[in-house]
Amino acid sequence: MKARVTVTLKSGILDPQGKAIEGALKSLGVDGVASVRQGKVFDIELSGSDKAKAEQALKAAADKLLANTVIENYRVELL
Amino acid sequence: MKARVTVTLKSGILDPQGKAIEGALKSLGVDGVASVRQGKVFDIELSGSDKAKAEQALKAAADKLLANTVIENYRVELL
Amino acid sequence: MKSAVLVFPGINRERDMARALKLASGREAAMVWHAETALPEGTDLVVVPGGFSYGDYLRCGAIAARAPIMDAVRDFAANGGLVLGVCNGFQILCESGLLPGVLMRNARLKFVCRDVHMRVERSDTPFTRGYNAGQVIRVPVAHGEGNYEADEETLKRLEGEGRVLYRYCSPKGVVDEASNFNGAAHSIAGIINERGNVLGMMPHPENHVEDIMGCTDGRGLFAGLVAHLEEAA
Amino acid sequence: MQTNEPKITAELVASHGLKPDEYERILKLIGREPTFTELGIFSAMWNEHCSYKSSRIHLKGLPTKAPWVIQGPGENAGVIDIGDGQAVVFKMESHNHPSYIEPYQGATTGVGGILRDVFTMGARPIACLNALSFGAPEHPKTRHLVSGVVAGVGGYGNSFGVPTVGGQVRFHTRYDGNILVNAMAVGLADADKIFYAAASGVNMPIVYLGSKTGRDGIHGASMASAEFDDASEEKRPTVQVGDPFAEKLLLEACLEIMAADCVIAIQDMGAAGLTCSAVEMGAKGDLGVDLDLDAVPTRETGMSAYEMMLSESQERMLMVLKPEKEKEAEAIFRKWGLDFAVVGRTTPSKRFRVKHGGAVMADLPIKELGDQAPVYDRPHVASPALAVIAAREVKAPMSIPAALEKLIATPELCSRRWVWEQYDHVILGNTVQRPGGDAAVVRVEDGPKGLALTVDVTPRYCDADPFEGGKQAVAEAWRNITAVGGRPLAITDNLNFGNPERPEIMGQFVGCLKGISQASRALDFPVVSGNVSLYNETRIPGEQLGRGILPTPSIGGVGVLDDFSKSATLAFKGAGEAILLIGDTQGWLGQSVYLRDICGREEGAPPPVDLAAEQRNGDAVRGMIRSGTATAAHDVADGGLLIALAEMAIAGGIGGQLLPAPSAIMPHAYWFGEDQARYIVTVPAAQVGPVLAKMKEAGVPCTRIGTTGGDTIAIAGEAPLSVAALQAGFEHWFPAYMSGAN
Ligand SMILES: Nc1ncnc2c1ncn2[C@@H]1O[C@H](COP(=O)(O)OP(=O)(O)O)[C@@H](O)[C@H]1O
Ligand SMILES: [Mg+2]
Repeated sequence: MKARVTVTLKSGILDPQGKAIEGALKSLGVDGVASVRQGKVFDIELSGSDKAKAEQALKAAADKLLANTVIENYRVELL
Repeated sequence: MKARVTVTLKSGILDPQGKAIEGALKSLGVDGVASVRQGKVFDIELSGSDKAKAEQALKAAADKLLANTVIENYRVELL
Repeated sequence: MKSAVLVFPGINRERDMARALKLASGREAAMVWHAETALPEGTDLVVVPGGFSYGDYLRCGAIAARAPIMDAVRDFAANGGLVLGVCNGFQILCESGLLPGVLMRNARLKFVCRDVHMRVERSDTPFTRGYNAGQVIRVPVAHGEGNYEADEETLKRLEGEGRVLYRYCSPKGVVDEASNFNGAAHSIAGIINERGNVLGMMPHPENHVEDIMGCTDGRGLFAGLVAHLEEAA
Repeated sequence: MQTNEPKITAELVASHGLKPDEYERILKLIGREPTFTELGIFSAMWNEHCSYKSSRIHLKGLPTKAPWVIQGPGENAGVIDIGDGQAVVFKMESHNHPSYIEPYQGATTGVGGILRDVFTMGARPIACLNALSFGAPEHPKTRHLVSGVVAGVGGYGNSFGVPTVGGQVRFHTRYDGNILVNAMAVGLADADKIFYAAASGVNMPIVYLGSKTGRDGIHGASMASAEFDDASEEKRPTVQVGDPFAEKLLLEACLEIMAADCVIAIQDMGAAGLTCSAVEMGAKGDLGVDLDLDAVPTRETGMSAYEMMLSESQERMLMVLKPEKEKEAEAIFRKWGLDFAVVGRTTPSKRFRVKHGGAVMADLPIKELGDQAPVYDRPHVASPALAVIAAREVKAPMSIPAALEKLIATPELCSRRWVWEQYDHVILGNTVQRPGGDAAVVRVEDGPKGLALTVDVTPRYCDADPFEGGKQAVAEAWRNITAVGGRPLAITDNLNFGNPERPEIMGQFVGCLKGISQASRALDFPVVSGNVSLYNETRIPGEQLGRGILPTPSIGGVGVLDDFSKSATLAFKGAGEAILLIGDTQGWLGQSVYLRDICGREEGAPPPVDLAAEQRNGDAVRGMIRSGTATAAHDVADGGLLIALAEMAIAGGIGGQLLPAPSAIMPHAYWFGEDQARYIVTVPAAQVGPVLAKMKEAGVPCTRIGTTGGDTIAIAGEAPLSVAALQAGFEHWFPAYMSGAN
């Protein structure tokens, strides 16, 4: 089973990397970029085939490790 | 307009981060994780409303900066 | 002073730290492997040293913060034990919930290794009693992600409760944008927890303790800890 | 033998970089057509990178011996004795082509590879250096390459936990399509606990350690020896990714099992991974090797024997273990979370046999794989001698101070702070002299000994006169060590040249090597390790011949100080001290930075190097540092006398009053000429008399040229220049360039 966990910064948290990319895009002449925020994706291969169980495992993974829930949100998708 | 660019490692390219996370998840007792590969997402806010133009701008952004096309693939989505 | 230096895979300043601790206290520090579940008997200072635990993969300090030994460290801190985290150690303490906030990429996105100046904001803590309040000290930094951030409320509390112990400043002690090289909120270089027994800081006092390093301003921190623990004993 | 591999065709042979006569040689050697896997093995063993087929006969002429040399070239790294049972292990290696294709990963894997070379021998790495050559700043790719390479060098060393303490950075249009990334690592070991690659004993377990094998860099070693053309950017999937975290674990695990006395032989998997390492272990030990690829830890499915044999996945090692220690060694590796697998045995057969899925995929004579590699004495023609340029043929500047102000802020001479601030140069707590001086100085364990480390070469000299340029590179390394008070001991060389199949390039190679040999012999500064990187050329569309890089033999030098606390720095220390110039000045402007960057002329013969004068002058300077007479010392290099003085003033934040140029020399030639074998020292005013007398007696040219003090550089009769303004110019160019502001 394949899954994707997407982790993004909560709004209101400063994102220096996103800011810097924003600036870089502007100076590269890429037009129309108003703001950029950077996050992470984890493409996860799971053994087993029980969807509910998988979802649970992924939530646990995200809560325990993949996301810092103080500053980040996450989303779990089974593909 | 909102868009998301997702950047992932080409298959076959070593992902030390993914490997380390995999190990950590296992030792945290998260079950059933066979492999992890890490990528990036960029949530981009665009001014203007011309979709075709936006898509072009995002492709340019990904090619020039967001992705290292030597080792990474990217995908552009308008949301 | 019986100190324990934690060793996670990828940590690389543990020897520097052990040397500084020995210089200050005359005692060898115990090196404690991450997979252990208990601290050595009689430990009175836990040090989480710098480096790249787990390669700094995922988020700096994230994986180390969840290692078995960290439960013991949390208990130790809950009982009032002194904990010092430097650089990656600071990141680990934040990730483990012992300190608030996060350390983000440096504002200019580059790793920076250079000497910086810090102002010691108070001298009435075990971590700063070796200095005078307002004293400016010079210490090296070496990190790519030391840009301290927390939400407004946390920052307000940190300031209100006097928990910012070290702040980046000019050589003359002025806290300004130019000396805030990594973009940290309020130029924060080091903070303590609410109870005052856990310090996290980005700069490396352990790399400025001998003449050969060109400066010995880092000594005060260790000397203060030794004095505090001797008094307590 | 197994069959479902591709058929061997002339095309396939050619695509492996083997020439028809080389293939003939293979057929003769094994008496049959090779399998596909065998063809891959031959291509790896016989390419330029592994076989040194174009350079071997010339490298033989290098002096490699001295009483303090424990191990010269031929092992993973050179080893020298620094007394008290301690040894220094060091080497330099290039990662040029991969860094052009993917600068960050290319640089990281370059640093990773050289660190592995050093700890494979049982040494704990204590310092890294790097020499980087980029194209012209105006070239559209340069900024991106600088940014990626510097981040990569730092990214690996910082995480691994070794200070990067020195190096070189240069820009020149001849590197536009082919940058150079040379990385040097220095380690410390007990002199009686050095580990080597030669296997010994029959039926000993061969163990695979470290990270898993993937399809990384397959054909990387061949790529490293192929000229670049426009299509090279398509060779992307061969990029290797470095994992400094894995390497740090590998270091700790290796040192631990070495200390536990488990190891008979050890070899890292570098270029052409498993192939080169296994063959070398067997061949050096006069033994055969049987490998069973089914046991190799892989991270991808369906890897073929061919792929496993040629993979260049990083952070891997091969070891021959003492059989009774196998369990103990395995436990150590597991503790560090690394893979550990017995993948083969030594045999008495002297064959290299590779099995996969039960089938024999390769069965080759192991010694011949290395020994019978082709060796070429390629035709070479000497570079034409260039005319000596007289000072009066060179235009004088509007004013000397104006020229200084301009030169100090050029890409060639400006501060490299932007680079070395991205490298952790203080970790381990032993850095006595950080980057920015002549040589870095690091303390050896708890002291009092220190090491002086430097990397040097002046490629424009080598291009103009390979022989003098080769000499100069060695002499400058020797001088930089001397200028901090070190006793120069030995060097590692990293020879970067163009296409050796072109006689004029081969001529550069031969000329430089002769110069290196002569200087290293004269200065008793032997070569103990090195690396050759050829085919550094860019094909120009529509042109028949590629364009070679400037010949760039980087010289990494190591010296020792008996007491690190007595090292000299270049900074002026106080006001009122006498500034002395050691060495003869004629005002040599050919190939000078002045001639190029002020007059726009890259011309003429480079300054000749008088090795006897080098020795005499250097010994005198070292003596003054040791006795504590010299309060500051600096060698005079790129840019000449006034640049060196400005560097000393900037470092100390103290100016100087300088006497005018002697009447016999035109001022611009005096101030900016690049005559060799020169140093500037400062001494307390009271010492001037005795020092001058002593130098006269020793036959060392020594003149007082000024006095320190004030906040300007003031040449008599010229407008004074503020040190602060010079410093601002010195520090400006690099960050401004990288931020895209110029
Ligand atoms: N790539 C680099 N990495 C680290 N340090 C560097 C690098 N390039 C230059 N430096 C440092 O900057 C200083 C000046 O370099 P250079 O002009 O080449 O010195 P020199 O003329 O004495 O050989 C030296 O201390 C050198 O080690
Ligand atoms: Mg020099």
